Amino acid sequence: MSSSSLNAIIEGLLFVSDGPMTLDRLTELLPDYERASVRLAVQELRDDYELRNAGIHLVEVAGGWQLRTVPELMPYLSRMVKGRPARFSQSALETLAIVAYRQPVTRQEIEYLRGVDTGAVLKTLLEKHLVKILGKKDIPGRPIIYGTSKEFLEVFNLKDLKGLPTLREIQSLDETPVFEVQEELPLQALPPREE
Amino acid sequence: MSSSSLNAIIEGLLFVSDGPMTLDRLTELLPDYERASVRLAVQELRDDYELRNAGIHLVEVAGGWQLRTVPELMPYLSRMVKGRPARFSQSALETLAIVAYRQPVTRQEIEYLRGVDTGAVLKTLLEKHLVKILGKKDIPGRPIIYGTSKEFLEVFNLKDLKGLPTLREIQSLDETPVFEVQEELPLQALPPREE
Amino acid sequence: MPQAAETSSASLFEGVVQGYSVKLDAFEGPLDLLLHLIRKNEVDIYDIPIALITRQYLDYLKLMKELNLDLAGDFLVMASTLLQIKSRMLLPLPEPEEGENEEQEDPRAELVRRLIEYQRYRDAGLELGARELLGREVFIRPCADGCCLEGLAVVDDGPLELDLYELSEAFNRLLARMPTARAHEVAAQDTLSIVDAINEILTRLDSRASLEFEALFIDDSSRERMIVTFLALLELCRIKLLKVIQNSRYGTIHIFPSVAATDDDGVADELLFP
Repeated sequence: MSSSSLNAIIEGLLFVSDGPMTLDRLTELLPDYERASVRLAVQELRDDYELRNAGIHLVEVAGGWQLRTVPELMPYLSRMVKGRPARFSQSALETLAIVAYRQPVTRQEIEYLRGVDTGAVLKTLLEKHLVKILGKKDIPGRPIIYGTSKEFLEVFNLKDLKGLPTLREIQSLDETPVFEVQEELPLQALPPREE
Repeated sequence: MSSSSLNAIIEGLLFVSDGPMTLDRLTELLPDYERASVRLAVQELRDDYELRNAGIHLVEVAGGWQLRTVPELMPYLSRMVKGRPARFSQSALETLAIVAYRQPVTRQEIEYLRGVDTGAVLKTLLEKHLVKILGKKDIPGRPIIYGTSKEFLEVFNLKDLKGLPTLREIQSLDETPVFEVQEELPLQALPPREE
Repeated sequence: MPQAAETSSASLFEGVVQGYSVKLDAFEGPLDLLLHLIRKNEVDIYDIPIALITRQYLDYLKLMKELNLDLAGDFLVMASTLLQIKSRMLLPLPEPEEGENEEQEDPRAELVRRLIEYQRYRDAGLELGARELLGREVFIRPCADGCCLEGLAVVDDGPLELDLYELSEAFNRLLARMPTARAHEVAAQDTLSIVDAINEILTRLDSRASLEFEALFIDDSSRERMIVTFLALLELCRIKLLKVIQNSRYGTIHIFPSVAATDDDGVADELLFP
């Protein structure tokens, strides 16, 4: 026991954890160690896996660390892993992108940006836990506002929301935020949602 | 891909497997490799983990091979299995939903809605401080009246109960919007004017 | 350029039809279709030949109709927007009045903004879809707990992980599997703010024996709030949690809890689990 190195302990903890583990959680589980040592050990462990050209590696995802298989093994593993692989339609990806970049965002805003009804897609994303309800917007009607979840970061292999690819810049367009003009648009065609 | 070593591939396969894997099964999954090479790779992998003094090792159990944490780590891991995020059963969620949306509500009313006994679930919700007792109803039998607690609002990150999504909004995700302009549009009549 | 495109629009349209006859519903929406037409005609998105694009757009809709395909309403809304822009383009610009801002916004400007904004998110979506996805390219351990931890019982006493959507959906499903009459009686929507008011009244009563009726309204400036508080009071009387007593005509109205203060935990166990 006393001989277990910190790296080995952390490796074991990450191995049995059922989700990405934050540095905070690791430090909490290892009261005999400084946070700085834990951080260093995690980084050493990551470099170790990298150097060994192993089949698994340690990645930073959703604000924590997780052991995952390396992408190169996909052809060997997809055969074996049960369940259908994650599939995303273009409409689901579009909607996810809008929620991810513009959160907190209402359904109406998403539909304005996409130009189509998005209820069914949004429901699917909510059911897959990729999108979650953040609360309600403090405007008349108090519409629900949506944002992306931790699972979104996990599935899309993102460290955090800042890790999202940068949106392509809009050149030579004035800076008017899109939603100032929202009223003018034929959104009224949506059924009224009064209580 | 071609560069993935057999050892790495086997490491990945063992990592995603949900039980010990026999040599037969491994060979079957790797049709491009000889059984003898697979056997050798498994042994190399085992020695690798041993030499690294890693937190996990490759052990032969029940006629197959499995990645497991080393026994020395047990004290650390047992610490970890405590304090895992609590997941909610469907019945707990349903009961909580009834209390949230229908409060103030009695146990009888909840059971009328759910159609099953709810005592145990209600007790759990009280213990988790999500539900609280508001008082007793002044009717024969003086049944207890339940409502949601302050902790309930905190867990869901709500300012007040008005922040709960209205059912209508959730239901409207399923509805196809009705477009009133549909009839009016002169689809055939292309404007005659040419530039 | 726009002129050239205009003269050959018929043949271009053939191309559209032929190219997409197999996957006519392949467009995600009107914006997707418009972007396709803009690319197809190789026109500048900042200077859309609106007559040409509108015609091709309407032709496409007509085709869908002829093929009896379900035409999403969103496509029709866009059609009316296009026609509106087109007619505004045909009107001569009014002479700018003295001292008025010289710049008139192009009728197409709003549409261009939307198209470009949409394109950004569509591309971002494609980029997201091309990442190494969990469960598609990369994998984690299937049963993280238990597998190698025989003999250790998992205690889920950690933070609560709850999701608002799941909560609402749970209630929704419950209503769905109930006979309609019963569901209707349950599905009242607007009681939530009243429940807040109920909680507030009960909290304020918590520490004292009674409360004056007027005291409930003193801090409340908003009319809506007053109504909600009053409705809450009525509800509390209805379920007999409160008693409202007025000793004399026009006298002060007092509110009493109709039950003795309850000890939360103790009472729960005793009455729930006898």
